Amino acid sequence: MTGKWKSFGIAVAVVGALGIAACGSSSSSSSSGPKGNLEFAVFHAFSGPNAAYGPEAAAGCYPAIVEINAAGGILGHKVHCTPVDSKGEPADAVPAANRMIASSSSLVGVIGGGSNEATAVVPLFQQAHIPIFSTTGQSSFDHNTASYFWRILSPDSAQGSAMAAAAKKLGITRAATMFGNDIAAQGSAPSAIAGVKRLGLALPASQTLAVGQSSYRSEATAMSNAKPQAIITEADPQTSATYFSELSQVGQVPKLITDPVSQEPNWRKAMGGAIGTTLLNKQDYAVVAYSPATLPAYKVFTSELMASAKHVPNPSQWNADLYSVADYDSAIIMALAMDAAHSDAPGVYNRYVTKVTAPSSGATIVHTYAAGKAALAHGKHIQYVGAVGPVHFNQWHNAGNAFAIERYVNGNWKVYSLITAAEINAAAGF
Amino acid sequence: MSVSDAGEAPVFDSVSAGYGGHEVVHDVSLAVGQGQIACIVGPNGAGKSTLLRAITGDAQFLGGRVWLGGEEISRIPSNRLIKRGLAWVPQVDDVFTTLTVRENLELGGFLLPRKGVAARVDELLDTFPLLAGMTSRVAGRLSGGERKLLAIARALMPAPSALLLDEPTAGLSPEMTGLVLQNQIPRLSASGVAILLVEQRALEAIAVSSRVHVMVSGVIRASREAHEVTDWDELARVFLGEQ
Amino acid sequence: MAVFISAVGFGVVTAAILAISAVGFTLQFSVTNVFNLAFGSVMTLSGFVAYWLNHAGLNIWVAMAAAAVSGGLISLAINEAIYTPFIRHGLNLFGMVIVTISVAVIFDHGLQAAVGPTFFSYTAPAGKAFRFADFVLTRQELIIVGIAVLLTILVQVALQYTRVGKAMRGLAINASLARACGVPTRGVIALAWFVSGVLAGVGGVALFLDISTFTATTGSEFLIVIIAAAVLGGIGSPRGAVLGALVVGIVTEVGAAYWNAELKDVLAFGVLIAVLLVRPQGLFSRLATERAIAR
Amino acid sequence: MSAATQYYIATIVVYICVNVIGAWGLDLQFGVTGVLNFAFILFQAAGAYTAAMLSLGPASASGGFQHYLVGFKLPFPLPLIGAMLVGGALSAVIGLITLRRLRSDYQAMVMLVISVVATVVAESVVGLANGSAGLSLIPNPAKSLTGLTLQTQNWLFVGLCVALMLIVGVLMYGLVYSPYGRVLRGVRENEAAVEAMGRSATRARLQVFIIGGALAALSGALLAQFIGAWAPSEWLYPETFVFFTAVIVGGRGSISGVAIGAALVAVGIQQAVQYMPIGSDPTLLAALEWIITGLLTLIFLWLRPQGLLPERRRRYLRRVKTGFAATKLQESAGT
Repeated sequence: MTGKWKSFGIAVAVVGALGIAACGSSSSSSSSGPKGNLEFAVFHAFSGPNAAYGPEAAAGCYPAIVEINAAGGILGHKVHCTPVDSKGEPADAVPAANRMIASSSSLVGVIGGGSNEATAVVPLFQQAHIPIFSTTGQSSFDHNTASYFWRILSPDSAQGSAMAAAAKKLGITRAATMFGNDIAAQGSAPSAIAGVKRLGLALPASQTLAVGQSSYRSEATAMSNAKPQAIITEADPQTSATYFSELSQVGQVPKLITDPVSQEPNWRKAMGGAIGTTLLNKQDYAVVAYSPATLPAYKVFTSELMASAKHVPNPSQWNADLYSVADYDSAIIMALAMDAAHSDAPGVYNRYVTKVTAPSSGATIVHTYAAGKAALAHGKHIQYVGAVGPVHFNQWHNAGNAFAIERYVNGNWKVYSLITAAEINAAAGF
Repeated sequence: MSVSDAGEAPVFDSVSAGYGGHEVVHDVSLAVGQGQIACIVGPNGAGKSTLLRAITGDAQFLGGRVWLGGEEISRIPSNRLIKRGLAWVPQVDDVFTTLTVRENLELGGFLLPRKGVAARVDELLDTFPLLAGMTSRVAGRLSGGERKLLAIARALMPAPSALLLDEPTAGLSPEMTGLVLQNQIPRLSASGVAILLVEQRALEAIAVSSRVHVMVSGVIRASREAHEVTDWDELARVFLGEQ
Repeated sequence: MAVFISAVGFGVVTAAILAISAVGFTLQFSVTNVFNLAFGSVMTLSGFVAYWLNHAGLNIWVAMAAAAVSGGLISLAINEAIYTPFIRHGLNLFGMVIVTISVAVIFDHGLQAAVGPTFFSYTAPAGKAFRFADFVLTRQELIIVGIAVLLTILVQVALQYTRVGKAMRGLAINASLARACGVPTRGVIALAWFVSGVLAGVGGVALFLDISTFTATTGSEFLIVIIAAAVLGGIGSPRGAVLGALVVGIVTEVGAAYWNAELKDVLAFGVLIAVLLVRPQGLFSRLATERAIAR
Repeated sequence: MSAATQYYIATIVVYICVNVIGAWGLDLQFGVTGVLNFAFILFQAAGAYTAAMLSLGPASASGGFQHYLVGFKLPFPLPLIGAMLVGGALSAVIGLITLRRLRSDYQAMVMLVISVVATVVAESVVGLANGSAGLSLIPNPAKSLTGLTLQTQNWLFVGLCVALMLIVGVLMYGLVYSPYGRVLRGVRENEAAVEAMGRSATRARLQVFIIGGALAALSGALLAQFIGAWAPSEWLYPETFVFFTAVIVGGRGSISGVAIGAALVAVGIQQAVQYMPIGSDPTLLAALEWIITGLLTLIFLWLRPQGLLPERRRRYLRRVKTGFAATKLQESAGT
């Protein structure tokens, strides 16, 4: 063999090997699990800067399938969760989504699509007629027209308004803002700042931080000098930890009005390490979707979460994570919609999502899959009131939540105060 | 000449050298007497510098043996040569350009006992008074001649018994060439150092040497006592490869 | 004025933290000619060594010392096991840059696979705060700044006045001549890798303490700022690295105090690019110029 | 074949085309001429943003949820051409800063820093290209053709990408094997000889920097139009490393080799890893993907530095292999 042909041979061999690897296992992956199983994909970032989003969503999906499978599955089928890595960026998410759609014939629904990749992948799922329950906060979906897109949690803009309303509710007259310039925080920053002004509160400082810097001492000093009674804040764990640890060194950490990110274990771990858990728990007022711990569905979620330890390492860390809770509800809602439609075909059951969640007179209120399945079997209409509370989808498939201020007391999140729709509207200028 | 005849001085015995496995210098044998200057002259590309570089590890040593003071030094790591008494001054990159003159000398004395370094530096500054006035100047800023003097002084720091000089006058002004070739080098050999000199300026080199080797195309074509070289026509013929 | 003074003061603190690593990076480059992009991984790995010891109950400063040693050993091991063989194999300068980035990628993602995509913090109280007008320093910061000053002076003095320091500088500019002087180059190079790793270890722990939380990739994320400081000061010059770190630190803090917190990085990098336009060899340029790194 | 499978295959083909075009741009710089452009991904991003803004309408028209500099709503193929022009122009500016006076590995460092600066600017100056959220709803030229099924539109775009890749490939052959290509290889092998022939090595470097930048921009433009979104998270500096691995694995300076390398490394590894039977932890899979990329680079540099399909001119390759050592001091220290 001459050198040239030898090289060519090597090239062919490598291409071939990759090809065989791909073909050989694509057949095995589509036949993974017993025949007739259904799959929920957890499509989120499992790597890269937002690698914590994936495990967070998985911690919602696995408890749901425990609940569903314990009740005999959907229409006789067992359900699986399949984690798929979007890497938190569109360019990697698109082929990942397409591969997932193409390679899995039992895929019936998607949980995921965060702010980083939702705009790129939602059209793909729309085209493939697969429902996607997204936790993106981006306002580009506020008037979404994709019929397979569903959003349980309020968009970032509403979150920002709710945080401003919370400041007023807490009797604060001087509220500063500190937001990271990352994608998640930038969604809620404008409405929070506008809300503070609109509600007539003083805004002594309004900071946008470049995330991931080695020091924010000057910014922290400026904040300390502005002497706010509270800081309305959202930033990634790293930035928050660095900033507040430096703020605690130059002055006092005032009340913190935070968003659901502050219920994520990573954020608490980083912030607890930075300013100490005692101070954090004392000052943190988390503005989150209203889901009283007394909700029956929430109790089911936490117990099923503990039963998911096989797939969810250290499950208890997620039990207060609003995104995990919302993703749990997403899976249960899809399952109930399939039962209501008597079909696991995504193109069919998608239309039933609102039918199992919308309030209507005569509807049986259910909090678990088992109860919903039983009620449907008896020919009743149901309304699922989930672990995040009631889910009312509007014409754009957005479900606005009621907001509450929660505090971390004795190892649990406790509702401290409810924020009414009127209060939020005042902050949002509606 | 046999090994024992040479005493302390270096002896090359059928040395071959080159680069990347390609032989440039073939079967060279020569010796330098103690306190004497031997020069290798020859046309460009004859392999003169390659011969020296093979010893110092900058070219490949492909065969033969080199002796110094009765010990073989052919293949020992170049940083141990100085321990055996062999110092050298390369043609280019001959000083540490980012270090001061004093630091260059101090580094030259890396192997000397710590306490003796300063005294030895002073000794050499006495020998090279031109350098004495510029000890804190950075070597990269020196003129060509000053630099070459520093390079030689640096090489002399550990008081070597033999010194290899690779075209020490390349690029120097005529005055500096005179200073180095006619003044400093003979003084060194007078102090007992065996010097192997590779030079382009054949006539000037022969004038200060005791023995002359003419190298052409990687082989020694002729070896003469310097005072025997009277027939310049013969030398020219050898140079041109017409023996 | 008070704002300005405090911003400069904070800049010095930031600079001190960056300088430890920047000196380590630049020192190793000057002696070995290898642009080691795995330097950030060494910072992280030794940062984790300190983390495990710290959480096993060890005092943070003792853990930092352990991180220093482990950083030195990791750095040495990477060179002996990977870099030197590649160089002997005949790989050229920029081939080596690619080798170092490969090593960084393998280390960072290997570590992330092992520890997970989560955040880690040392347990170390910041200690008493010392206050001068707006300028506040905690005991911990004071110690870090002290360590930084001590280490950079130590490196500088060692390079300037000790025999092995001079040998290192000589080796950096002319290795073959250093051998002619009898310098055991292999040993000195190993020492340079070790010292650089020690500084990476200390610099990593100092940085992670300062930013108060870190992940498996934090070292590499901050490496660019460290390189920027080294390049600004003139690569290969430890003094330059300190100066570069000071410029980066002070510009970012003053920029944050007076201009726009979001763009403070842009400001610092803008200074770097402006300097490179006028003076590509950086501020302290001797080695860069002599080695024809920049003309 | 199901629609989903078709779409998946279409995606893979588009990604291969995009990466091959990009890798050729880098190969021209790194493989052929020896310029170490560690800011490469920045030029791909510049092309993507330019194409997006040239094809999007004004920011206020798209619902007002994203902010960007301009929106011209230009028809195909103007956004692609504009992207290449901007990519080339940006390359010229950065090339003038870095290429003239810095040694190759030092250029790499400086460009690495520039790449990070650009990300920080894009994230911080929201008005430029919508900050860290990036641009979305970027029009796809094939989808503006009405009366076609989605499937047809998709294959139309695939056809566009393949056609552009073939055109670029033909141009690459013309360029690399022309007398000018010899000058470029000369710059890589022996700068002094090139200068002695009266050609400016710096000018040649700058030229390939610009051409390569334009190709990177073209690849970015196609990618952005295909996925419809572009954000800073897509062009973090480690992404450049993937292109370098593609060129090294394929064969520096070899046009067909680099095409194979790009397909294997930039698309193949990612897809193949997903099918590996090592459990279903996606975090581990992603880590594995990077580790494989890193190991592949090391293995090829060690065992087969000339790549899978070596450059045709073996004379040069021998020199590459035995060429000047990085640090003679380390090399000979142990001898």
